[in-house]
Amino acid sequence: MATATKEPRGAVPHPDLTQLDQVNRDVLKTLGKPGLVWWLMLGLCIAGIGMLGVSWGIQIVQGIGVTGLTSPVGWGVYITTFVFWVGIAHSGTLISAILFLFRAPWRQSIYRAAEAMTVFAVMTAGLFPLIHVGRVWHAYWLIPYPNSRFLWPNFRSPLVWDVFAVTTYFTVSATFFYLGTIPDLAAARDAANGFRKKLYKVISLGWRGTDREWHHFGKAYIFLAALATPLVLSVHSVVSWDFAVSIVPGWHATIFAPYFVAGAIFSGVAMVITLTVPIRKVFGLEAYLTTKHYDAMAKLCLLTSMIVFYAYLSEFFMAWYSGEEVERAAFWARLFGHYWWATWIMLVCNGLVPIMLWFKRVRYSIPALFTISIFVNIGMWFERYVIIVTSLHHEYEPFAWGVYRPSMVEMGIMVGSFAWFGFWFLLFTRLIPVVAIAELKEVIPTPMRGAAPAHAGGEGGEG
Amino acid sequence: MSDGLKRREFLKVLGVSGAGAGMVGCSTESVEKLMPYVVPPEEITPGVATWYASVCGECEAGCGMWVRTREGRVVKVEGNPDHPVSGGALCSRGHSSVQGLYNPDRFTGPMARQNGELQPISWDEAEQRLADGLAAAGQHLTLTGFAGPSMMTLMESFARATGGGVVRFDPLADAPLREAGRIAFGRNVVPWYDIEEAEMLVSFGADFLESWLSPVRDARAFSRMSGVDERGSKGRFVFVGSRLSLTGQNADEWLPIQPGSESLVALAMANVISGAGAGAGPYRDIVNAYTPENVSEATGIPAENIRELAIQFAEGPSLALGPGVAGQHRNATAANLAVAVLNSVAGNVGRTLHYSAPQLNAPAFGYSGVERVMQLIGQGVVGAVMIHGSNPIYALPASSGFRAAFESVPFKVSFASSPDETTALCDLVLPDRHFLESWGDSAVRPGSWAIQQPAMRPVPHFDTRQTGDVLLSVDSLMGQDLGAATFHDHLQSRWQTVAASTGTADFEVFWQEALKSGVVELGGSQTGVAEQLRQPDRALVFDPPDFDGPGDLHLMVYPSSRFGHGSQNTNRPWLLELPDPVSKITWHSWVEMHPDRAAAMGLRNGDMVILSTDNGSVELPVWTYPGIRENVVAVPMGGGHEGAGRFSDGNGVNPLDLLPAESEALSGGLVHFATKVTVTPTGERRALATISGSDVQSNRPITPAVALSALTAEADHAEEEDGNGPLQELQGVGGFVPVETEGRPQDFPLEGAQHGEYGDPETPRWAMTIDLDKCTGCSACVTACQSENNVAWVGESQVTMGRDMGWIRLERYYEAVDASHAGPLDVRFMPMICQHCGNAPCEPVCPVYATYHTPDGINTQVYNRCVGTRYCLNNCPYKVRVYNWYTYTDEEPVREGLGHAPEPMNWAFNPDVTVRENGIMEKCSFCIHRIRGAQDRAAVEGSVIQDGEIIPACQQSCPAEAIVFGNIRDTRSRVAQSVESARVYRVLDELINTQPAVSYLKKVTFHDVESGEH
Amino acid sequence: MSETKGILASYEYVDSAVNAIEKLRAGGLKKITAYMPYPEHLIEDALGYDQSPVRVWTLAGGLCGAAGGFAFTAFTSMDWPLVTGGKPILSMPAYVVISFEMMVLFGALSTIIGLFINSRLPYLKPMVVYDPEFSGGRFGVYITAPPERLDEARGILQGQDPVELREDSAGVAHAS
Amino acid sequence: MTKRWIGALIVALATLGSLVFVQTQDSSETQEPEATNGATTDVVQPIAFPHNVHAGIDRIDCQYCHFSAERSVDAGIPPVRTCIGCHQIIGGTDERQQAEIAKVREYWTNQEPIPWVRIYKVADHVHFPHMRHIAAQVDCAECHGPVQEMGVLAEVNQPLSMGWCVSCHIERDVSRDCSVCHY
Repeated sequence: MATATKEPRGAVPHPDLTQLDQVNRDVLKTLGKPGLVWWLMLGLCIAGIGMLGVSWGIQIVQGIGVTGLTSPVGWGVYITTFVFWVGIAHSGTLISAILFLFRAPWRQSIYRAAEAMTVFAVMTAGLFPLIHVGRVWHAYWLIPYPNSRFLWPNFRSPLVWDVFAVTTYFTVSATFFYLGTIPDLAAARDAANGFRKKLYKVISLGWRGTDREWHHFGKAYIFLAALATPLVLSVHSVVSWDFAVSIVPGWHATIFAPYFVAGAIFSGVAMVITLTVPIRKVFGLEAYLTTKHYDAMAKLCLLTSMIVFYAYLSEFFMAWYSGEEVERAAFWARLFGHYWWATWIMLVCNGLVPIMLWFKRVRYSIPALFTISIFVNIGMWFERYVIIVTSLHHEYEPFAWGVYRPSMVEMGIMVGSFAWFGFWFLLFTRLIPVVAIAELKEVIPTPMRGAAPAHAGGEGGEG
Repeated sequence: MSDGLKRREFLKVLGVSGAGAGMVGCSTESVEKLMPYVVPPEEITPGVATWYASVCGECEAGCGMWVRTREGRVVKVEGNPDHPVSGGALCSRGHSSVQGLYNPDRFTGPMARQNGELQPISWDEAEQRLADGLAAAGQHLTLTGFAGPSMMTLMESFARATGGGVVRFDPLADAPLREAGRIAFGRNVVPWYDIEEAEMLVSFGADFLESWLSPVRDARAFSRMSGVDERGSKGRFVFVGSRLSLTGQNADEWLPIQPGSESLVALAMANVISGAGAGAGPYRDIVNAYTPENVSEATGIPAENIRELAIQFAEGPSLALGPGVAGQHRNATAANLAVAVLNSVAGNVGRTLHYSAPQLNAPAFGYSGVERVMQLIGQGVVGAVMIHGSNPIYALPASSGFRAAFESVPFKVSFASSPDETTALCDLVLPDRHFLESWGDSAVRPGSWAIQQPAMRPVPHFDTRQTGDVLLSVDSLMGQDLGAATFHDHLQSRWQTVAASTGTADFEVFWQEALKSGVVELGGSQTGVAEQLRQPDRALVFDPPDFDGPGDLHLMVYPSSRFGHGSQNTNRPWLLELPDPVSKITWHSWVEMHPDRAAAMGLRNGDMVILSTDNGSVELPVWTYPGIRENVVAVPMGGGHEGAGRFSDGNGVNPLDLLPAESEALSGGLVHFATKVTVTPTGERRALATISGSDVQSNRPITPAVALSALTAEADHAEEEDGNGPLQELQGVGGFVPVETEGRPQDFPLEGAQHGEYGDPETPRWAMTIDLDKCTGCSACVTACQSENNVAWVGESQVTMGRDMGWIRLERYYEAVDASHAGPLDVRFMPMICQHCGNAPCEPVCPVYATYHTPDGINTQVYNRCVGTRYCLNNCPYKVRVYNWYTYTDEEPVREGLGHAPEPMNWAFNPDVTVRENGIMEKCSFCIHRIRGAQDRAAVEGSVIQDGEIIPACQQSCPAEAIVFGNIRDTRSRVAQSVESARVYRVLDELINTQPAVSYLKKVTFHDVESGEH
Repeated sequence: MSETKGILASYEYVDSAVNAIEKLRAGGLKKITAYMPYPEHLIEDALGYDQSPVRVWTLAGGLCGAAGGFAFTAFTSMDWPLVTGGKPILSMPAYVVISFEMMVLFGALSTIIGLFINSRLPYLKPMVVYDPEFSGGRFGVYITAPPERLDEARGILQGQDPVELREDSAGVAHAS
Repeated sequence: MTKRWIGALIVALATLGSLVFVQTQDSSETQEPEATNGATTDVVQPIAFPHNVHAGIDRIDCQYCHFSAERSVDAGIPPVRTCIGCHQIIGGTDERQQAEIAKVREYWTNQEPIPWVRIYKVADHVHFPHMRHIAAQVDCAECHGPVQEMGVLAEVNQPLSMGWCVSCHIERDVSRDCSVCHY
């Protein structure tokens, strides 16, 4: 970007890229005619969305009772999946904004896909608060607007915080995403013809890449990044407060905000790996998504995994150390109670499996990383399931203890949400350059005819 | 809510009650019709409730009730405070009578069997057929359950006039008790028990709190006797029996005796008290023979326990209650006699029980009567049988062969108002009116009479006639004359004599007074007569009877506390879904087994087993229960109906099929406890439809108790127990400003909340205290609340999932789970309702203010604002919020087997309370509609609401008088005074600083409570 | 201004573009527009930019958002005071969350607006003085000058041997 | 470019539409669908009862017919006996009136209730105690409009929406606690 300094040549992450316009050629070819595989997957996703629609329809017509939810477990798969998707969203912003501010060298080629993932993940997460309420036709009451009842929402409720946090997060990350794509859309426009040319012409807002455009673009981008960084932390903190501000043993913990943020990045990075590995293969972008990148992401995974696992342990420790009967019972039930299996899946997938990432060979083996990332995704979904369900089923009032079994409808909607996400992501891979063309050019050698001008010497030893 | 007509259904009833039937169903029309009266009844004002005094017809106890009607439509029944039996309270069965009245499965009119099917016919034709049938039959018999005195006399005189006989039959007859009374004192009656007067109570298996004699009155008397008073004295209650019924769970001590050995314990006690029989008069030798040492082996009770018990028993005014029907075995009469002897030697006769003032309403006639009927049928002399107020096909053991005998009768008539197993065999059905629609009377004891009057015009869906009227018109059709045109005349003519006995000149005045108050006390039943024991005139065997049948497990078939003998009135969702007070299981039947025994057989809760005796076999799930002897299994009556209605059919099994059809030799009562049974696991499992998540408190101060000895000590350091001082820091401005309050209920609103309407110190704070030392766990409050607040029933599948909707969850914890041997047994009852916390965790998490705190301190729920996020449910530590997972209140169920309110059941909706729909959270509202109603009245009349003027439904119906409600800001109010008790505590308050408005008074135990708290 | 004309030169190398720009500016020809496939500092520096005013937009938007968010929550709870959970009507800590989110939201949106205004986006006029290669690998320098100085400018541009040089009259570019 | 404008248009319409939806939701939310939306004006009553004659010309007090308004939550619909009390004597001036009054007498002779069509109905979850409003000296007309001028009764000047109730409560500084009306 405008202020991003060049990397010293030694650390160039794309050794086999020399030509600027080669980047355009390589990347823009991904926008070509989709193959059969793509169409099949799209069809699959549309089918999944259909399932989601039907399940939701049944639930609305008959009642929320078609779920397995019951007293005392008032929240289940829906909220679990909601938190899961919000978590997924986070790594996108992390990679695009935070790594940008920290000038991480390996960011450029993956952040576009990660950001797209963010936007679509939030779109998916946004469905679930609507799905899980009993009277969705009144859900708009959570939005503060002047109405004929003189009533406002209750801003003390974390659910209203959620509304604000998630909508803000969506707006900002979508804006951020779009802003970053504008120059590349212009590039696509210049390469394309026919309908696509018209389309890109419109959505690239007539970008020409003049000095003035670049100048302000750079500033705007860096400020958006600066805003998005605290936002991403706040959003998952707010989500964690849905639980932490309650008095449910197993929810009411001060560690939740950082713990959730770390978990979010953990799952998000894993999801980035899961998504980019196929893209890399299908579009032949090995030159762009190099093993160096995956190594870096794996390290990030490892770090966050350790944070998360530490959070697990400290939760159990505090439960024991507090000496508080109810708290202890809740966590004992978590480990050895009715839902022991979920807990152990969580511990294994999020705590033990990532230990393999200590080994360089694993970090540099794409298939291994892919497999591990799948494990992490599963583990993180179960983490939320464990937090929500096991805590609720074993609360203060022993006589009111009960268990919850998800119903087919819930499962259908949960699976459907993945289809909904996949649908958008597939469209993305065909409409928008999956690698940031302009930004990538910053990290490949600048074309120089002679020696650099004297006053530009500070710009790293080019030439 | 979706349907505005549910709550305001009455608009059509206006038309109905104003101008007869016809306007039903306009609720389905798009344009709503207003139906004014033609001629308005003086006493009815639209929107204002009208009350009628009447008598409950659910069981023989005959509780006086007040019937609440709105616009000529019964919406609720409550106890009549002036009545000697109910004393203002009512049991669940009584409350559910409303669902009997509006039961959609009632006969829509008279029916006659044509080519195998019951076809509707006209009343004239029906009565003509009956007349002809009886004329043709020659001799006919009337088999009747209990009925009011006037109805009995009418039936008898009708039988006399038309050449027939009347046989009374009740599956739960107390024949052995009466016979024992005759042998002992020459009085063939059920004595009047003054439990209140006793300080030491011993029940030999008599379930007087649930199914025996008069549960509501006895529960009140018991709670007064056993509840600790301000002087710190408390009556002691010991239960002697093989299984702990609900009554037994209320005992301070349990002697789990060998099946059938009550007489031995009773005689051994008598032996100790009477000095080896010296004081036992004619029973000297018998009593002498049974020393505690002799019997301890046969009873399984150590001698010293019996001795100790006997000494306590001899001390003050005490009372022993004879074996109930549950333990009615082959030597039942002897057992009752033994208890009578015990009472006699302890000097209780004439002090705490009175043969001179017997209970007229106790069920009397046992199985022997039925045996005679079958005999006569067998001889072919009976041409017609009329069934009234009973369901013998269900209520008699299959082995009795009554079905075959009954089928062989040429002309079978039933007066049942709704179909059951017996009407399925009848040739003619003349549906009687529900007791809320009909005239009648009851005599509780000599000199105390009550009138049963119709509280509404007959429900227009059902073309019924009161059997009394039918008999009279049939009688005249047969050319006879019983001196009355209608049953109402007959009733009045009988009451003329009653009036005369009081010496009132103007009968009209007397009659009106009687109707208003609902009860007439003539006095004249003299008590305090100490009868002397007489020489027994019959051979008696006091030893435990032999139990025939295979296996080594004694089968106990006991009356359900929800259904009684359960042959009638089971088709009621409120009762079916009411958790059984002991097992907390709804809808289906179960077999109770001791955990050790079950473990030995590898059985767990919910494992299906087959019980089989020589007489039959049934399949049902196991429920392990520490309150039962290892060699006994127990099954409740009332399940397994066929053709008794859409709700009750197919729920559970009818255990009577396992019993031998045998009457006790001396008295002729049916034996319920006579056979052994084999238990065969089927390998199947089923999820129990229970509301119990756990039977133990897991070291949480949910229901702490205090030992009687420690009670006074506790009073001293009561102050420091109000221990959430440090927690105060946690509230205020989301956690910043400490609030100067001890967090007592009366401290609401909190300092931080002094805004707008909340600042006014004049606003009341509504609060409640529940005395757990009095609560007997009878669950009457649950049904009362359900009836008052339009609480939906949800169906078996939903309860199994944990979605029951009761606003009161009557929790039952075992403190000393090892109750299988003698010693302190501690069952704790906890009516858990919304605690209306000052710091309600549910409130701040609601995104739309659907739940919040009213200025008068109620944690209220605004149904129509609720979006249904269920966050409040998650965050409620007491889990008292219930959620409408489906719409359970439509006329059609959303799904098969879900709760719904078919016509005319939806007439029972309380117009003052919103009917909820799918996706809405609800919970106890402190009966806020009653509060607002009182405030409206007060505002209009310019009066001030007095303490006790507002009574929520639960308090109103509590037989144990355990609940007190009122404005705790008013220091003179009962509730404000009750929280001054040393026993007061608030659930989980010290743990999470919720500061509830509901306070509980700790249960008081005789044994020490370990670790002080629980 | 029909007589004003412009010349568009496109280069393959950054330093040629930079040199051209510096020479032009040195010659007092300052009406320069540079085109680049990615933000190249050498060129930006050559053009001598100072701080972008966009940041002011961000600040203003953020402050408005924060203040507005807090005011709104406070107003709504005073508008119909309802006590929940024994908490006061004005539960400040809760409202901080809302005002924070509003700060971010409005800050971001106003940043975008600031960007569009400052960089004249969206650009709706027909793109004549443009070459598709600029989004690929080439750098462009477009100079507009009064006719009498055009030759001088052309000379400077030619001096860095451009890939292509285009005359432009009244906004209509044609190769020369 | 035109595409962009179309897009903008669509977005604008969408927001507008959702707003309209929300607003309609609000107003319909607090009342019986069939009882409002102006449909009440063209309701045909079984008897063309002219409120303007009874309440206007004859100056009969509202509570003479709506007898329970001052002591009950319901205002009460006059029983046929109340009608006949006067109309035994009063037969009407022109034959149109006579025809209608004849109907009243017919209902009386058949002892049937008159199936009036409901005009005012607050939703099921709203409790409106007439008595308190009478006691607070709220004039009937404040809610029901100038009934004494209405030949055919029509719902006037408000859709019984919550805001309408609340604004009056605020005006008179009486409690607007939710649980005053909703329970």
